[in-house]
Amino acid sequence: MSDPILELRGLHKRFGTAVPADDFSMDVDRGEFFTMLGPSGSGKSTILRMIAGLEYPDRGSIVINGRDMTRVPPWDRHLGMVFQNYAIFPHLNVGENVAYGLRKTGSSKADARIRVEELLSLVGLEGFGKRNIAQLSGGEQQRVAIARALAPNPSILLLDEPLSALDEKIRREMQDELRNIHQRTGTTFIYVTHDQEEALTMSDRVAVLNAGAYVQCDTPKEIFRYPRTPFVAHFFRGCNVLKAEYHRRDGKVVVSLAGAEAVVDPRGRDLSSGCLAIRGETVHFGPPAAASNMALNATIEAITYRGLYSNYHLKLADGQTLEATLSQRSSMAVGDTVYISIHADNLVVLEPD
Amino acid sequence: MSDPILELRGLHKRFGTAVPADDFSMDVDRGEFFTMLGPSGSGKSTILRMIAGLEYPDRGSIVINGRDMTRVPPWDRHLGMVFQNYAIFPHLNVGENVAYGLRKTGSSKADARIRVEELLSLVGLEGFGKRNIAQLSGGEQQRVAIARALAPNPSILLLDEPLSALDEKIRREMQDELRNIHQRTGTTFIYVTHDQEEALTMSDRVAVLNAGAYVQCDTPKEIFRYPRTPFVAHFFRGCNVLKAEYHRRDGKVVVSLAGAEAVVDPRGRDLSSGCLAIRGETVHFGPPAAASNMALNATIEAITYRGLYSNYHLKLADGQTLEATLSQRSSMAVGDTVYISIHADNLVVLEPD
Amino acid sequence: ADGTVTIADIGVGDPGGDWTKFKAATGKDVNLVSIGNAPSAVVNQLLAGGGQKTFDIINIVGGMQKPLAEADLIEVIDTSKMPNFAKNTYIDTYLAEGSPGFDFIGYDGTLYGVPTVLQADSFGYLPDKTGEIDSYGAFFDPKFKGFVALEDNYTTTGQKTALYLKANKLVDIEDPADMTPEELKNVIDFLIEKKKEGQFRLIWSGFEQGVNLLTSQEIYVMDCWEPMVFVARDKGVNVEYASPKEGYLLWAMAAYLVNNPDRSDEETAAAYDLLNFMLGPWYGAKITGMRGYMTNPMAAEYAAAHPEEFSKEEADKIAAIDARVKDKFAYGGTWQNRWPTHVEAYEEEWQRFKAA
Amino acid sequence: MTVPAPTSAQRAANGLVWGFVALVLVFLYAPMVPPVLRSFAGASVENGGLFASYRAIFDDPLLIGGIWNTVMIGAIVAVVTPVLALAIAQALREWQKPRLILGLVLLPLFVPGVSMGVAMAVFFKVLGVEPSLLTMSVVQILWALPFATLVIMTVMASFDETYLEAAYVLGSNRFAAFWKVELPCIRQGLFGAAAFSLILSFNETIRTSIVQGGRNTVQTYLWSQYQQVGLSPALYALMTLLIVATLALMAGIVVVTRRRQLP
Amino acid sequence: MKSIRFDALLRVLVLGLPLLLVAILILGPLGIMVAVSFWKKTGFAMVPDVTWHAYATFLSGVRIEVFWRSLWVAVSSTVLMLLIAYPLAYIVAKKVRPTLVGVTLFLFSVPFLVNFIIRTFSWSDILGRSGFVNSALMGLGLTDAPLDWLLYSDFAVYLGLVTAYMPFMIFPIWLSLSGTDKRYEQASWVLGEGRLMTFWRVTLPLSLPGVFAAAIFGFVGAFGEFAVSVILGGTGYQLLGNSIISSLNVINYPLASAMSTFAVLVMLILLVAWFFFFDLRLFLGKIMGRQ
Ligand SMILES: Nc1ncnc2c1ncn2[C@@H]1O[C@H](COP(=O)(O)OP(=O)(O)OP(=O)(O)O)[C@@H](O)[C@H]1O
Ligand SMILES: Nc1ncnc2c1ncn2[C@@H]1O[C@H](COP(=O)(O)OP(=O)(O)OP(=O)(O)O)[C@@H](O)[C@H]1O
Ligand SMILES: NCCCCNCCCN
Ligand SMILES: [Mg+2]
Ligand SMILES: [Mg+2]
Repeated sequence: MSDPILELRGLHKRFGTAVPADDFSMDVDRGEFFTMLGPSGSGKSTILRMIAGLEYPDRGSIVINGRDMTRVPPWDRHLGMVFQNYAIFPHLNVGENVAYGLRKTGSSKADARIRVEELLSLVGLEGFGKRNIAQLSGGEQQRVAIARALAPNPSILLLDEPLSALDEKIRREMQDELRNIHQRTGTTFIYVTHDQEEALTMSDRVAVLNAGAYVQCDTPKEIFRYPRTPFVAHFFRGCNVLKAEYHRRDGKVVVSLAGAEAVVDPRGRDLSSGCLAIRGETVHFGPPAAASNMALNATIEAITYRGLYSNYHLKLADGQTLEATLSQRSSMAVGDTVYISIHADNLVVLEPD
Repeated sequence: MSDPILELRGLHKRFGTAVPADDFSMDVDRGEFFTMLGPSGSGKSTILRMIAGLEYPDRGSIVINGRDMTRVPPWDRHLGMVFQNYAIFPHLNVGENVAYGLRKTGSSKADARIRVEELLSLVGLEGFGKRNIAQLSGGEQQRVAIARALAPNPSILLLDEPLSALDEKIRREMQDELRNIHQRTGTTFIYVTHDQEEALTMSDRVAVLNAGAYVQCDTPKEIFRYPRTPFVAHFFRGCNVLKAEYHRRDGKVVVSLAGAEAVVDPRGRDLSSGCLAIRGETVHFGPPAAASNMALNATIEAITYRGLYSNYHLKLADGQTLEATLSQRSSMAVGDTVYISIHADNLVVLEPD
Repeated sequence: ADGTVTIADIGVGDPGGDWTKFKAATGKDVNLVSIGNAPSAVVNQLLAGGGQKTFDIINIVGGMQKPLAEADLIEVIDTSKMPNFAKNTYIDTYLAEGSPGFDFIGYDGTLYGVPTVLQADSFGYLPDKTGEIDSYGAFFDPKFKGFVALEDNYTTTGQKTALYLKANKLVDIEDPADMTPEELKNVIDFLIEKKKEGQFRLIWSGFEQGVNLLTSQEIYVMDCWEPMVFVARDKGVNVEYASPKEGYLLWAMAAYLVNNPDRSDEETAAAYDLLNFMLGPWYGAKITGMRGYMTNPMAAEYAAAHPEEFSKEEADKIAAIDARVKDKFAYGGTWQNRWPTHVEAYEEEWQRFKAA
Repeated sequence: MTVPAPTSAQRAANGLVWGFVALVLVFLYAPMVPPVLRSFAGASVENGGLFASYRAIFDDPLLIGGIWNTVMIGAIVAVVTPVLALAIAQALREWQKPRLILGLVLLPLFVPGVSMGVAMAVFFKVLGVEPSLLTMSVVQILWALPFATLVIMTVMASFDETYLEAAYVLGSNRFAAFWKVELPCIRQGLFGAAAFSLILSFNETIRTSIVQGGRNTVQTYLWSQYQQVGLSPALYALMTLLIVATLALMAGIVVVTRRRQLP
Repeated sequence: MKSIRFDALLRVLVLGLPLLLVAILILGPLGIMVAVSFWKKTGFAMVPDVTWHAYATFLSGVRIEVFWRSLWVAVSSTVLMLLIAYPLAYIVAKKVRPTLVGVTLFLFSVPFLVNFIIRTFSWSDILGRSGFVNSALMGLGLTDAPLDWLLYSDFAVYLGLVTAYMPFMIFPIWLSLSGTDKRYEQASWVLGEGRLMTFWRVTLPLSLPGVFAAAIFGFVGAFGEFAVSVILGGTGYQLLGNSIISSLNVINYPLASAMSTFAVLVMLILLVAWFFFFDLRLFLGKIMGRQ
């Protein structure tokens, strides 16, 4: 299945010294929920804005639905966009906001009214049509913004950190809502967030950006479990990046860390970085279940209580620290020496940044 | 140890129809890191502002350091405050901002300069003194705001969602920084957040607010593990609230859920709500380790991948859903019937809201 | 253009907007535009402001021919196109070529202006406060210190002061109407000295202000125009217009034909018709009655003979004004010089006086 | 911040504050009183009754012409200036050259009035433009433009461009987005600019008089009358009418807004 | 489908043409003025030339004194007007109920509908020796004789200037006061500074952009004024405007132009100082786009 609805080819954009897109290429499939993740200033918004036509690339092309749209103004692209601060028109009421984009589609007044009702109920705001914008809570405003963007039936919906202003509870509700809407409408979503959990939970694919280029683009599970570089690894909470040594032995790749060794699957990666990633929750306390696991002794330096889980700061023999995550309670205490093991599959070879 | 630096007694405040403080009483101990948590509009900011003197209560009193300060204007309270959007003076540079509150303390120019340097290094901004505010990143601004608030050596520092505008990475760094500063300065912190993890990680005590009153006020561990009402329970991610029945048998309280039973510690709570809380990570897959555990059969309805852990949506015999959290990988799949058990200590009796 | 004659006027020449008689006679309309009388206002309008193309006639206080004619802004007047010109005996009497009065309508032996108003100025005073006064010396009399107002105009105030200084031999002045820079400097030094002593309450400018000064009795002695005294008397104030022994300051208003190369012969003819009308008896009577200046010899007679147009009261007033101005001219004085040889020195010195 | 029950010191301070406002208003409105009195005084009243001066307004064709021209110019200035100012503010935002554009627009403020009038007049002459309502309007527009621009800019300073981007993405082109989104949001600024322009037009004399050509405005007429023959009571009556009408309009607005607030 | 080029072209036209028009209308006359200031005056004719003669006349005569006096009057009256306008704007911003703000601001501009000359001239009825104020003072027995300094004096000129231009200054100050975030003041309170010091250290500095716009409004008004000085100034109060008009009375256009050019230059220096010392961003806000 390769039916790209959007193809970005070699996009380049510079603002003074900032280069928010640097030879950026990417395909998004029809109906996909595609997420861009990256630190502040990495170019996420700029790329989204180029797709929308709010900025034009200095070089490169943007193909939407097979048509080159690189230099087409935004009003002729037929996309939807949800802005970070919603940008709901303050002089219009809820219904008028949602209906705003319908004029262009040539729908009659009556049709438009029906469509507005339909969308308001889709986002759970039945009967809000006449409300003033000032009377809405943050979560409600966000839903209006989504309804407004969806009204003209865009083939692609762009969302720029739509949930970042919301508090955690509404945020979780809205995440569910967005996924629902995605499924129900079949619209392609291109989503920008800096919240890794949001990215992992909601997306079909995630691209991690750094300085105007993506470092890795994969399914959430893949990118989470097998980050490609230290940059990606650091980006996900709970991932340890450790200095390690790689050798080839009998055609296999062996990693050695703090005196322990294990055969790892290099996944075709360049070994020159000397870095190894281990996710905290893959650290098993106790003897290895299989010989192929890596087994180590460590001392508990600190335990941080984090609600859902606790973090165990483990000091390895070579002085490096490994943070292990444990959601179950245990009787281990600071100062204890523990025996830990990690399944070879969870030893992730990292390429250089 | 009861050495309250701040006593709030029966605070009442109304704005039109909103009642952001409703007979609110609370003590904060000297040197404590005290956090208020609650949904939007629950009155957190209003209470903080009353402590600062930016609002006056309609009724009730505020005692700081043993002195009644209820009607004292803010400039005579000698508190520090970090505003949500920092409110750094845009017409002053970093050093001038930090020095702002020192005029009143009567420090000489030279002393002030030394104090500013000291504070800037405390917040990790050595050499930033001459910088313009516009040249600072969000995280840096936030640290300036903290340094400014700390400069006059306030006995209490009020922080109103100081981190909410930051992205996750800087946010975690800033959390560590704040805790450090708290420990190093010994200042009492009163902290407002809507981020539960932040509240749990950083605080000595957490109060959960609803509609101008607190529902529960306890240590993070306590409030997290033993929420008092469904409201508090819902407030923490991963906590299941289930309908259950309570009986008294042989002077003990027995809870029955989906046909299974267990003796629970009611912790002196009112049993009339018929609600039971179970945290997702306390659900153990497999046979009970002890007879006192509650043991149940359940079907896996869905598995949500959440990065650090996965959520297992378990359907119980009585049709209720229980979400269990598992950070380790497992081979269980949707549709499987599983045998689960929960330690009696993790069955939490809830009072009515 | 288009059947309308446009006249720029300082307000004196407006017969209350009533041009029906002219319209009836010629079929043309009149468009009157109010402008200021200061040379700056006049010259700006004509030179910079496009007035040359807009205005057919400009009716201001005369004596401006030199700058206007040299800059080609006005045309030579052809008296044959105005039957009323010859009937105006005042012209020969007071403004004949070769006499100083001619400087108000002509320049270098050529006629550029049609006289529309004649007057002889002195000053006003409040006899109740000052007693009878018959000399410009009142301006400088310490008795009236702080209760004297002068006009903000170097060619009137300057000249009246010069008259006084010359008559009293305080300063050597050859011709008070056309002083040399040195003479001027002495006059201004004298004024400045008086100013510093607090002799003057203010330097006024504007008819409305002048009247107000008299009616409010803010000042007792005021270098002013006679019509202000009329208005003040109407408001019940006892004001006299002095008959100074040094003589009057004589002047006239002139209507100039604006030099517009684009104007058609027909339009020029219409402009002459209007000039002729303004030399006529009805217009003269109307202006004398409304504004308080002498106009032409037929005015008083016409008013008396047309009771349906001028009430007995009005006719009497017109006759009285006419008679009084003639008396003043008979007593004589000097002619004001609106454009003295060293006009720039006048201006500069006056600045010095005002800024002192 | 809620104000606690006022102490006597605070009450005194409040009294001082409102007393100050009242005092300033007294100074601003004091000069309105003599014209009102003069409009009812004078000889004509004995002849024609209390409102004789008011009727006289209509008997003075020059004044009527002046009023008409003043209204026409006022209308042109009040409409064109805000529109121009808006275009300039938009250009400033579009091209991000604030110092250059702001400096340019503010320039006419710095030229003394007479000189600006003369310079404009000469400029028109060079271009071959004859004096008319147009030249008078242009001169006044340039005078009002800096004020209007500053007012509009202050309102635009709080209009977020994201609203425009949202409109673009929803299919509105630049013009439609401006018309349907930005304009309604910055309306207040345009009204403010129009009011400023109208007031400046109503007060402009010296620049206008130089390019007036064959027309009077109330101001040029009045200034000439003031200097040479005195002001007629009709002029005072006209001013009185203006004040009364405006204050009545304002009272009306207050009542309407009050009523709108009630439900 | 419209191409992007067409859109850009249209934008240049729609925004550029008005700007171009305005630029021509401003710079054209100004250029003429500057050019004329270098011309030579011979009799009534002016000859294009490049001579400093007019400047020399201006700078060596009494006129430069008038210029400095004008500047002094403008500066001092602007300060005076700010001292009145600022508290008024502050009161409107902080003390007047939001629904009444519009009306209150309007109340300050109603007097402007009355002709400026009449308004100015009115003061002589109020302040003259037999005017309302003196009658009242003497009627109340507060003074024996009329106070002469009320009219035809510095006092009267400043009063005339203040009532003529001060109201224009309220609006921009109000705009910037009502636009500043209340939290800055609150932050200062919590840092121990009371109302007065908070005003001095926070409110005032943050409202400076509006103060500067206001100062420009008031300053240019007072600096270019000619009628107030003539009507209320008494014994020949000369401001720059009067002096320029006077030079035109003898058809000395080069001198008038030189004075004006000099004035524009001085003002431009002040403007550049404004741009230099104040962050325009504070004034232009979102017009300047993202930071
Ligand atoms: N219009 C602009 N003018 C100048 N610089 C810009 C502009 N837009 C973006 N930039 C710069 O380009 C870089 C990338 O910006 P962008 O907004 O795309 O980042 P982002 O990944 O969306 O960051 P964030 O998570 O903070 O929203 C930044 O350095 C930014 O300052
Ligand atoms: N000055 C005010 N005027 C009117 N209502 C107010 C005012 N301040 C607060 N409120 C109302 O009081 C309630 C509590 O507000 P408060 O700001 O204290 O909530 P909060 O808990 O801080 O919420 P959030 O998490 O959204 O910041 C809200 O309903 C709010 O609308
Ligand atoms: N009353 C209007 C006419 C002008 C006044 N003349 C002044 C004296 C002579 N120049
Ligand atoms: Mg972004
Ligand atoms: Mg809050």
